[in-house]
Amino acid sequence: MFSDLLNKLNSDTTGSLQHHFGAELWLSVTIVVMLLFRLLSLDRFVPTFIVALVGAAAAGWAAFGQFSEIVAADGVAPLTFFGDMLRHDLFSVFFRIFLALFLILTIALTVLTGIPDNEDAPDFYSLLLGATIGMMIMASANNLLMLFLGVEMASVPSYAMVGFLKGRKPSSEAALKYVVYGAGAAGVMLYGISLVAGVLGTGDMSLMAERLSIVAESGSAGFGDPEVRTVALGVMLVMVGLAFKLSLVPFHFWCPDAFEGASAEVAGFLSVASKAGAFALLVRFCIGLSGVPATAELMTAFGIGLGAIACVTATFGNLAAYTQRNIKRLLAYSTIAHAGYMLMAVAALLVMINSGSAKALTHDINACIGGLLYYLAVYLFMNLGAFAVVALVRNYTFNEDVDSFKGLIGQSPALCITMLVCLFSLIGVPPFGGWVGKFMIFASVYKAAQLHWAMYVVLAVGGLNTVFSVFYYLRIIRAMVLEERPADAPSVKLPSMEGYYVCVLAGMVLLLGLAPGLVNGLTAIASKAGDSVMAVIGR
Amino acid sequence: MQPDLTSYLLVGAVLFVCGVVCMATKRNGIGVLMGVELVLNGANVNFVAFSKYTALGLDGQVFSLFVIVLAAAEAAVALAIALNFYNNHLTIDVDRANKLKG
Amino acid sequence: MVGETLKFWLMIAWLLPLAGFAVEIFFGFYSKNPRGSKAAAWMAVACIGIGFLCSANALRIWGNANEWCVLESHDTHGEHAEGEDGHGEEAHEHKAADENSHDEHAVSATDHDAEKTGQTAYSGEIYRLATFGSLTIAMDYYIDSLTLVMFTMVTFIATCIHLFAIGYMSDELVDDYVDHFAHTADGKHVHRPGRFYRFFAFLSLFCFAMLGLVLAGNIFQVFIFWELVGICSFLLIGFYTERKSASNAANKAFIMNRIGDFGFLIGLMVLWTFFGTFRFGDTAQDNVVTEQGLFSMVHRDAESHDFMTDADGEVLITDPSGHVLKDEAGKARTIPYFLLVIAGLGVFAGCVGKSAQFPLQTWLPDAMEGPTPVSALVHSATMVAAGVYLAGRFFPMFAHEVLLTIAYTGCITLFIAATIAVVATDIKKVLAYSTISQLGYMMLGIGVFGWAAGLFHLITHAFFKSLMFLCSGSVIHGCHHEQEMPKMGGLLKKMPITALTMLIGVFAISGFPMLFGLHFSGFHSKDAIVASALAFVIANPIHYLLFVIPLLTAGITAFYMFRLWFFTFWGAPRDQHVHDHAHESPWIMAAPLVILAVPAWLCAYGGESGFLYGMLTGDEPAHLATGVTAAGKIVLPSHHEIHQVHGDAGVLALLAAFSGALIAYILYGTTLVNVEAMKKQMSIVHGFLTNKWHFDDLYDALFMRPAHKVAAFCAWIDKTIFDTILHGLAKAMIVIANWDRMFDEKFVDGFVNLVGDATQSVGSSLKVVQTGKLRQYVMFIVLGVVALFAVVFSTFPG
Amino acid sequence: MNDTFLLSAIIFLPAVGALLLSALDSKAVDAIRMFSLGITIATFALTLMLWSKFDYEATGIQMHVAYEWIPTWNIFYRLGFDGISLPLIILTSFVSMLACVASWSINKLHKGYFILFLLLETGMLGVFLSLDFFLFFVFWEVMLLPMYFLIGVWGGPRKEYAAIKFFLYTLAGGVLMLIAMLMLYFASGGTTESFNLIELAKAASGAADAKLTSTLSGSMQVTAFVLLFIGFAIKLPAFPVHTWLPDAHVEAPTPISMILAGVLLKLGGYGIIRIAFPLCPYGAAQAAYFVVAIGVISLIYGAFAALAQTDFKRMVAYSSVSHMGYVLIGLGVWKIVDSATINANMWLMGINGAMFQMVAHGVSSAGMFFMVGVIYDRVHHRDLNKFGGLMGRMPLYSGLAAGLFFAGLGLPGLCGFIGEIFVVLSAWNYSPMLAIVSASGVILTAGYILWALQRVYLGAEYTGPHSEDITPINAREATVGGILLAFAIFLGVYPAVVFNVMKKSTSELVTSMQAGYAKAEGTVTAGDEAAAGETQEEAAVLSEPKNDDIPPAQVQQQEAVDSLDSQLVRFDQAVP
Repeated sequence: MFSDLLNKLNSDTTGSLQHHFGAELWLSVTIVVMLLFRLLSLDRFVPTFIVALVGAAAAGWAAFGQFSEIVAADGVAPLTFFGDMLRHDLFSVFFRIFLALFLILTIALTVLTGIPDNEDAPDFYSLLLGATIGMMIMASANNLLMLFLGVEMASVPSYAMVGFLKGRKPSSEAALKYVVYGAGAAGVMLYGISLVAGVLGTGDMSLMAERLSIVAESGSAGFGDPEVRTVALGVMLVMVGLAFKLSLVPFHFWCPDAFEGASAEVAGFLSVASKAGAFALLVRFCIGLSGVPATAELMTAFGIGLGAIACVTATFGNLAAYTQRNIKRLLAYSTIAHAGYMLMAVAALLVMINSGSAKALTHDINACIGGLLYYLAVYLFMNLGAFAVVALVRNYTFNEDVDSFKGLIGQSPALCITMLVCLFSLIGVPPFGGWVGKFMIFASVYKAAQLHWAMYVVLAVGGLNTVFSVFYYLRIIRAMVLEERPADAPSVKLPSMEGYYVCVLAGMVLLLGLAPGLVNGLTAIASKAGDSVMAVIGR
Repeated sequence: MQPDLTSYLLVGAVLFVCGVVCMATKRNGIGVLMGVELVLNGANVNFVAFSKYTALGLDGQVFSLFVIVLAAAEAAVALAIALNFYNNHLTIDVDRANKLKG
Repeated sequence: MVGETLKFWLMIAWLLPLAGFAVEIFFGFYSKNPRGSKAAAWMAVACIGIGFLCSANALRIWGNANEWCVLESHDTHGEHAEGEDGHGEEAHEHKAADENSHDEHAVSATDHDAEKTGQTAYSGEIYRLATFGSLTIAMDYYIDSLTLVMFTMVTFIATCIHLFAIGYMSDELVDDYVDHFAHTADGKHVHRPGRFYRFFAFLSLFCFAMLGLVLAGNIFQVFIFWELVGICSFLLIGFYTERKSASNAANKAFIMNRIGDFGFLIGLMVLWTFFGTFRFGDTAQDNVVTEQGLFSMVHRDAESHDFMTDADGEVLITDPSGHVLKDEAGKARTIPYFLLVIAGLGVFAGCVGKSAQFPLQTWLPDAMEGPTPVSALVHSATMVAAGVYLAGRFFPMFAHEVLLTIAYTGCITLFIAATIAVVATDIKKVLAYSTISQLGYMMLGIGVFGWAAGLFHLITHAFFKSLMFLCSGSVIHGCHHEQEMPKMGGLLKKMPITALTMLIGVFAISGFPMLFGLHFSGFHSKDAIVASALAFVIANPIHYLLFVIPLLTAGITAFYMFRLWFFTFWGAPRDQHVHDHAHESPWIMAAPLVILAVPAWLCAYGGESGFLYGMLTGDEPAHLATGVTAAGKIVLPSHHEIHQVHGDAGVLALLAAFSGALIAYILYGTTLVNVEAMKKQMSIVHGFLTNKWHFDDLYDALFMRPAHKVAAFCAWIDKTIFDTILHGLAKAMIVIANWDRMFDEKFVDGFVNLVGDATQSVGSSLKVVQTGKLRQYVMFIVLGVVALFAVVFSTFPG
Repeated sequence: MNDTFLLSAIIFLPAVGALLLSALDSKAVDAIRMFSLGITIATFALTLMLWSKFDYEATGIQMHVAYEWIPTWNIFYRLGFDGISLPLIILTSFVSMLACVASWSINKLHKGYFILFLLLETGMLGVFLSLDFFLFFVFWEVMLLPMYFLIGVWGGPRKEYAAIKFFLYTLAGGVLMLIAMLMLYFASGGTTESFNLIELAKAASGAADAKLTSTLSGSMQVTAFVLLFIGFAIKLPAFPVHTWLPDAHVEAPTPISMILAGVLLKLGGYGIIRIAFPLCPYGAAQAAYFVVAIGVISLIYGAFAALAQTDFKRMVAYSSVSHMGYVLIGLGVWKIVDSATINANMWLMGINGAMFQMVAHGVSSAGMFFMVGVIYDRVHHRDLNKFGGLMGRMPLYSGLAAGLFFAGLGLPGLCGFIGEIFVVLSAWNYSPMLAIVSASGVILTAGYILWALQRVYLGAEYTGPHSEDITPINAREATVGGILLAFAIFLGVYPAVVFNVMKKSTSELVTSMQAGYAKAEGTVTAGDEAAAGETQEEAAVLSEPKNDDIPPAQVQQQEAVDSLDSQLVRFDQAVP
C-alpha cells in the first residue's frame, strides 16, 4: 500500500509537475531566489521586485501554457494528480492565470507606491507569492486536506502582510485581529473537516456526494440519521471557514478592521485574490456535495441558505459602508457586499445542479459559473483600481479619509477618472465591466428562481442592493468631482507612470464591459471552465 | 471497556469546546492562541479516531500530521504578530485592540 | 365648382389677415421707425377690407349659383321681401316668390334636406391633420348661407372698426407713451414706447381666427379657432400689459373660456367616440358621399321629427340616405340618448363660455379693460357672438333637453345682465352688460326653437352694438379716457355725430319701429325672438318664464340704454373739466360711425321677408319648419305656430320697450325725480346689482381659493410626503448603517454578555464577564456556528 | 452611405467628438464651443439624412443591422429605426443642437462640460436606435453618468442633492427593467433572438414569421409589464415617482434642463411604446386602466403643483409632469371589446397623440426652459413674484417666451395642442370618467401658465433684484428661441408631418398588440379551461357541453383574427 502510494506520487510528480503544477513551482522558486538574493546581497544589483515580477510572469506564462494546452486539446478530460489531491482542469487554470495576472499587477502597484522598502522587499514579496501559491492550491483542491492547506497557506502570509507596516498601531492591531479571527475560523473549519471526512470515510471532495448518499441510504432514518446530521454539521463548520475567507456576514468582522489597518495595496490584494481562491474552493466544495439524487433536497436547501446569507451579506455591506469615513474601510464593506453578490451565483448554482432538470440546464449552469468567474475577473480590475487610487492618493495626502479626495478632479483627472470608472463599475452601471458581470449573475439567479421561488427574493434583494450601494459610492464621487478642493489640502500631482498604470486598469474595466472580443472570449472561457469543474459530477 | 469511536469523538468535542471557550474568553492574546491550538487538537483527535474506525484509514493520520505542522507554522506567525502588537501597545490584552472599529 | 369658387374667395378673405399679422408684427418690430408709422394700420385695413370684398363677392356667387332661391319666402303670413338689402354693397337681390310652402318641406323633409345640401351648402377638406385607420381629422370648410352672412358681417364690421382704431389708437404713435392707468411702485405713471403696430397686428390675427371659426367645416376646427380667438382676446384685453387690471381681466377671460372649453371638449369626446367624425356636412364627389358628416348621421323621424331611435331609446346612427349604419359585428350603431344630450350640453358649455352666458358671464365686463375698438370688435360683434353662431351651427344635433337648457341659460343671463346694466356707471360696462343680455336673447331664441330669430338678432346686434361701442369709444376719446358716465352729460352739442349715431344704436337695441317700414333692425330681430318664446310658452305653458322674463327685460333694456344716452349726451354737464375738453372725434373715427349706423338701422329691412333673414334661413335645419312633437317631451313649435303669435308678441315687446324708454327719460332725461334719493332708498338692491350679483365673490370662494389650496396641497405633498419618504428611506439607511456600526459595539456586546451570563449560570469558572472586541469577534464565530447549526437542524429535511 | 455606418455614425459621432474635444486646450473656450456645436449640427444633419431615407410606406424596422456582440449571451449590436423612433431621433439631435447653442452661458470648466454633453447625446441617440434589449439598457444607463455630472457640477445651489436624486431614481428604474429583461430573455428560451426587441415583440404577438417560439405567459406578462412600466414611468416621470424631476430641473443648468425636458423624459414614453407594450401585450392590456389612471393623476397633480410654485423653473418642471401625463393616457387607452375597429382606431389615435405629445413637448418644454434660462442668466433669480414688466424691457424675448408658453398651454396652432387634444379625444372611448378628469386639465394648465406669464412678463415694472442687468435678448438667444417657436408653430399647423412618419409603425403596433393579447388571452383561457375541466369532470355529466368540437380558446382566437381582418374595412361602408 505504502509503495503504491510512493509509486503514484513518483509518477505524478515526474509526469505532471511541469504540466500541472508549473505556476506554483515557479512561484516557489522565485521565493527561494529572492531570499537567496538577499543572502548574497544581490538585491543591490537586481531589485527584488524585478525578481518577483519575473517570477510572477513566469508563473503566468506557465499557467498560460497549461491553458493553451487545454484549449488546443479542446476539452482534455479533467484529471487529478498528486494522489488525487489536486485537480487539473480549465477551472484551476483559469484561476492560476487570474492570480498570476493579479500578482503582477499588485507587484507593479507596490513598486509604484513604494510600500515595501528595499530592506523588507524580499520578505514582503515572499509573503505575497506564498499567499498566491496557497490561493492557487485552493483553486485546484480536490481533497479536504488540500482545502485546509490551501486556506492556511493563503491565510498565514496574509496575516503577516496585514501587519507589515511595522511600528504602526493600527497595522499591528489589524494583524492581531486578523490572525486570531483567522486561526479561530481555521480551527472550526478543521473540526468540520474532521467530521465530514470521518463520517464519509474519505477526504476526496469528488467522492463526497456519493459517499453521503450511501451513508444516507444505509442509515436507519434517512436524513434524520445521526451520521448525516454529523456530516451536515461538518459542512456547516467548513462553511464557517470559507465564509471567513469570503467575509460573509456574520463572519466578516475581521474584514473592515484588517483592511483599515493594512496598507491599501495589501487590502486590494486580499480583497480580490483571497476572495477569488475562496470562491473557487467554495464552488468545488459545493459541486462535490451535489449531483446525486439523494443529496439533491439537502443541497437545494443549502443553496437557498447560501442565498439568504448572500442577501444578508450584500445588504449589510452596502448599508454599513454608508457611514464610513475611511475610504479603505468603506471599500472593505464594499468588498463584503460584492462577496454577497458573487455568493448569489453560487446559491443559484446549487439550486440548479440539484434540480431534477440539471442535465437540461447544462448551458445555464456553465453560464452561472462563467458569470461568477467573469465577475471575479472584472472585480480584479475594478477593485484593484480603486485600491490603487487610494494608495496613490495616500502617498500625497497621507490620509485615507473620503474627505481627502475632495476636489481631486481638478488636480489629477487621470486618477479621478479611473476611480470614477471603477466605482461606477462597482455600482454596476453600463458600459463598464461590473455591469456585465452583475448582469450574468442576476441572469443566473433569475434562472434559478424559476426552479425555486426563494431565488426571486435573492434577485430582488440583489437589485435593491444595487440601489443601496449608490449612496456610498456616490459619496466618494461627489467628494472627488462635485466638491471644491480645500485650500489647505496637499496637492496631488501624478507622475506619468502611475497615471498609465491606473489608466490601464480603468481601460480594462471599460473594455470588459464593451469590447466584443474580450467580453466574448472571457465569457466563453469562463463558461468552459464552468463546464470543466462540473465534470466532477457525472451528469 | 474498550473505548469506541464515540468516546474519542467526545474527547475531540470537549477539546473543541474548551478551545472555543478559551478563544472567546481569554483576554491575553497568547491565551487566545492557545484556544486555537486546543481546537486544532480536538480535530486531530477526531482524525486519528476516524482513521482507526472508518474507511478514512491512513488518510486521517496524514491529516493530523499536516495539521500539527500547520499549527506550528501558524503559531509562529501568530506569536510574531502578537509580539508586534506588544511592541506597539505595550500590552497583549486583546481588549486593547479596539481602535479599529465602526 | 361653385364650392371651389366660394372656397377660393373665402380662403383669401380668411388668410389675408394672417398674412397681415405676420407682416405687421415683423416689420413693426424690425422697421426703423415702428412708432411713428401708420403703415401697419393701413396694412391691416387693406387686408380686412379686401377680405370684405371677397366675402361679398362670395355671397354674390352663392346667390347666383342657386338663383337666390333662399329668398323665396319661408313664411306664410304674406310679408314679401321687397326693398334693398341691408349691406348696401350687394345690390343684386331677387324678388322673393313663395312657391315652396313649408308644408312640402314637412312631407319630405329628408329628401329636401339631401337635395338642399347638394345645392346650397358646400363642404370639403382643406388639408388633413391626421388619419388613424378610418378616422380622419382635417381642416375642412363648410360654406352655406350662414357662413357667408357671418363672413360678410364680420369683415364689414371689422373694416369699420379698423378704420376707427386708426384714430383711436393714434396716441400710441409716440416713443414715449404715458399710461395714466398704470403706476410704478413709486406712484408714477408708466412711460413706455407706443405699440401702435402691435395693436393692429393683434387685430389682424383676431380677424383671421374669427373668420377661420366661421369657415370651419368641422367642430374640431371650430374648437381650434375657438381657442385662437380666445387667445387673441387675451392679447387684446391685456394690450395695456402694464396695467394689472388689464392682465387680470385677460387671464380671467381666457380661463373662464377654458372652463367652457372643458365642457366643449367633453362634447367633442362624445361625438368623436360615437360618430367617429367631426365634420358638419357630407363631402360629395360626383354625387357620391365620400366623407359623411355629423348632420346626416342622425336622422329625424318622419312623424315626430325627433331623432330616430332603436327599441332601447338609443339614437340610431345613419348613413346620408337615412339607413342605419352597422358595426362590424352587424349591430346597428347607436349613441345612447343621454350621451347625445351630454354632447349637446358640452358643446353648449363652450358657447356659454365664449358668449359669456350664465354662469360664466363675469369675464366680459372685465374684458372692457381692452381698448375700445377691441370691445367693439371682439367683445360685442364677433367673438362673443361665436357662441351663438356655434349653437346655431350645431343646432341639428341638439336634443330637447339641450334646447331647454339653452333657453333657460339665455333667459337667466339676459335678465341678470340687464339688471346689472341698470346700475352700471362706466359707459363701456353698461354696453358690456347689455351685450351679455343681448347674447342671452339670442341663446333664448335658439333654445325656444327660434333658430332663425336668434341668428337674426346675432347679425343685427353685431351692427348696432359695434356702433354703440365705437360711439362710446369716440366719447372716451373725446373726453380723454374718461369712462364714468356720472362725469359726462350734455355732450350732444360737443359731439353731435357721435350722439346721433349712438341714438340710432339705442333705438335699434331697444327695438323701436319706424315709419315707412324703416324699422330699426332690433325691432325685427327682437320681435322674432319674443314671438318664438311666446309660441314655445303657448306650447309648453309650464315654461312661461321663458316668455315673461325676456319681455320684462325688453323694457329694462330700453331703460338702461336710454339711461346711458341721456346720462352721456343729454342735460347739463356734470363735470365741467371733462366737458370743456371734450371734442368731436376726427373724421377717421366719425366716418366709421356713420357707415355703421346705416346697417345698424336698416340691415334687417323687410324683417322676416327681408334679404338678411332670407339669407340666414337659406340653410335652415329642416325640422325647424315642422316643429317637433315627440311623445313625453316638450313641444317645439313649428314656423307656422310662431308666425301665428308674432303680432301679439311684437305688440307686447314694443310696449315694454316704450315704457322702459319712458322711465329712463323721466329719471335721467328730466329732473323730475331725484335719482340719488332713489338709489339710497333701494341701496340693498343697488348694492347687490353693483356687485354684479356677487358672482365674482362666489367664484372666488368656490373655485379660485380652493384651486390654490389644492395646488398648495399638491406642492406640499411633493415637498413633504414624497420627499420625506425618500429622505426617510435615506435616513433609515443611515440609521441602519449606524446601527450596523453600533452592531459590534452594542448588540454584540449585549449578546456576548447574555451568553456570558448563561455560561456563568452553568457554573463555569468564568465569574467575571469579560468584554473585548476581538473576543466578541471570535465569540461570533461560535455564535454563528451555533445559530447555523440550530437552523440546519430545525429545518433539516426528514 | 452604408446603413450600419450611418446608424453608428449618428450614435457615435458625438462620442468621437468628445474624444477629440479632450485633445483641445481647455483654455480655448470658443474653439471648444464651436467644435461641439459643429458636432451637434453634423449629428443633426445625419439624422435628417436618416429621415430622407425613411420609407413612408414600409412597415417594420428600417435599416435593420445586427452584429454579434456577446454571442455567449446572445447579445447583438442591433440597430434600426421605424416611424416611432425616427421623430424622436430627430428631436434628440435637434434639441441637442439648440442646447449646445444655449450652452454658451456655461461659465466654468467648459471642456469637461462639452465632453459630457456630447457623451450624453450619444447615450440618448443610442437608446432610440438600438433594437437589442441589452444594448438598449446599456445606452439607457450610459446616459445616467454624464447627466449626473452635468447636474452635479454645473448645477445650482442644491445640485448635489438633485444629482443624486436623479441618479438613484433612474438606477432604481433600471434595476426593475433589468429583472424584466431577464424574464423576457429566459422565457423566450435564451436563443440568439432573445434580446432582439423585434423578435420578442413578434413572439408576443404570435406573428407567423416569429423566430422565437415561446414567450412570457399571461400572468408573467403582467409582472414584466409592471416592472418595465415602473422603470419607464420614473423616467417619464409619472406620479408618484416624479419628485426627482423638479429638483433635477431646478438645479440643472439651462441647456441641460432643455435636454432633460426635451429628450430624456421622452425616453420613458419611448420605452413603454417600444418595449413594455409590444413585449407584454397581455400585461399591457391588463394594466391599461392603471396606466391611464396614473397618466390622469400625473396630469392633474402636476398642474396643481405647478400652480403652487413660486420658482419659475420649478413651475415649468411640474408642467412637464403634467404634460407627460397625456403620454400615458394616450398610450393606455386600449379598450378590449367586441367591436375592435373603432376601439383599435381610437387607441391608435391615442398612441399617435401620445407620440406627438412627446415630440411637441420636446419642442415646447425645451423652449420654456430656455426662456427661463435667458432671464435667469440676467437677474440670477427665479422667484415668480419678483419679476414683472419684462414685456416692456425685453419685448422680443417676451414675445418668444409667450409663444412658447402658449405652446405649452396647448393653444391650437401650436404644437402642444395637437398631442393633448388627440389624447383626450381618444380617452372617452376608454373611460368617460378618466377622460373628463383629463379634459379638466385644460383649465388648470391655462391657469398656471397664464398666471406665470402675468407675473413675469406683464405688469408695470420689474420688481426684483439686478434690474440694471436686464438687457434685450441677444442674437444667439433669439435664434434658439425663434427656431423653437417656429417649430412649435409648424408642428401645430401641420402635424401630419409627424403623423405620416408614424402612421405605419403605430398601426402595426396596434395590430400586433391586439394579436398578442388574443394569443395570451387564448392561452390563459385555455389554461383555465383545462384546470376547470379537471375539477369539474364529475359535474360535467349534469351540464350540457357547448361547442365541444372547438375549444373555446380557439374560437376566441379566431374571432380576434377576424376582427383584425375587418379593420381594413371602413366602418361606414359596412352597410350598402
